[in-house]
Amino acid sequence: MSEPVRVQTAPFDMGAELNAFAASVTGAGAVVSFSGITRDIATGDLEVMEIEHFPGMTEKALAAIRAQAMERFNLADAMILHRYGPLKPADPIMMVATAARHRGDAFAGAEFLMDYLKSRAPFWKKEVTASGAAWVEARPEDEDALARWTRRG
Amino acid sequence: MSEPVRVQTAPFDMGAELNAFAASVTGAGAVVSFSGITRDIATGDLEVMEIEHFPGMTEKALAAIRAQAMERFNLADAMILHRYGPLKPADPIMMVATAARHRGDAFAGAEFLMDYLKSRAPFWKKEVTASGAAWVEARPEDEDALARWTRRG
Amino acid sequence: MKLDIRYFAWLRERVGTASEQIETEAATVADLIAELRARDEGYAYAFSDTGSIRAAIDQDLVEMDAPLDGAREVAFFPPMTGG
Amino acid sequence: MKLDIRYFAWLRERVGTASEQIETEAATVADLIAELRARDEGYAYAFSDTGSIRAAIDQDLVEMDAPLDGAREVAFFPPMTGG
Repeated sequence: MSEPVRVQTAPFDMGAELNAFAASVTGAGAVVSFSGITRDIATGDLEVMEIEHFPGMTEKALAAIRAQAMERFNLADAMILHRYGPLKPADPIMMVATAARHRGDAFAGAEFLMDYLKSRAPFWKKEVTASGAAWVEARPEDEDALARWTRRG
Repeated sequence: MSEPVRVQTAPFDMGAELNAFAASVTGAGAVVSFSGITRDIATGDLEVMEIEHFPGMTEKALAAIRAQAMERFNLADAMILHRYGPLKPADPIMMVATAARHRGDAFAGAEFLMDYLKSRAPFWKKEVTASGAAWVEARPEDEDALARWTRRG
Repeated sequence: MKLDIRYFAWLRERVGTASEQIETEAATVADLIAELRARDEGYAYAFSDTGSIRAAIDQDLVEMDAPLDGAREVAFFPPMTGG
Repeated sequence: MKLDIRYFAWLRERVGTASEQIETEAATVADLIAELRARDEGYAYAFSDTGSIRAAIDQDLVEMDAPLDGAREVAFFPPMTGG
């Protein structure tokens, strides 16, 4: 099986990743994947999306988030893959996948991974257009999304 | 783009399906997939999972569920693929995929599709072991899962 | 009125046929079930637990009190187990 | 005590360096921020909106009142925007 947590500059093939993940899992009937794709911005002139991260802390944070999700949602397996460096519009940025006996757990596990990853893993996006560069601002909705997991405790 | 609703006996490659789906979508940063895989049963001797369906009604029901999900969750696209006939343990049974601008909609859309498909699309599973065959019983949890979507209405 | 009746999954196995054409004056799906149940022991057994039976008129899921007026086909089956 | 300080994203750009080593007696992360802010206009600007600043001690996210006791490295950065 490939490493369950990967942080890399190289592009990845989300379909191949999904297949490899599903093939490595036994006894779990439900597999959920989430893929994040670089969206163009409102002005339509995104040239590059640069992703900065904190080497070392990133891997540590992702491994911790994965371990939490595995236990909390009784997952058979979970994987997280996140790119950094310069990405082009329509490039896949990242992916998570979860496997569980029941679909509710696989879905909840994947959402949990995404919500934590969005606001708790040290990645920062910068949008570069012909007219300049701007750091992407965190969305308050992402903090709200996190809050529901603590409420459910 | 491939047909957004497919009911077929042929196996499918979930990774290839995910890639084809993601490639056909523009402007949506979030892609969620769910794949259902034939699980072995508690006794560990599942030989075949037979899936019966109601040709005509199945396609109609899936198309209606997809249209509902597209509108309700503002999806950029959604696909449903479901096999019928004899399946072996570890065979992929079915798959849904959704694409949306925001991840919350992509997740909710996929869960909605699954919940409706589970209890409202005319498929029936039969587990065949060396000692006989038994129809899979509907789980009350699946009806409960549906209820939350009407509550949120 | 003439109606095509279809059966799926264990309902099909218990009734012993996948489809049949019948002549009925039943006003609703529930009336039709009562009529079928009265036929013989096989039908009585197949339709013994109405809580476990779902019905579709012309390929649309309906409730048990749905009128048969204008229906061409009625399908009976157990709760679905797709996905 | 000696501390390695690291900056990421716009905090790095505003401070003008990715890392530095400092000598400090600050007791908490908040104390350290106050100390850095007092240095010069660049730091004052970088740390002007503490609501937009996150901190990690030795690669673990911490709150602003976290003690620096035993810390080797403190990292400052804006709210994360991964995924």
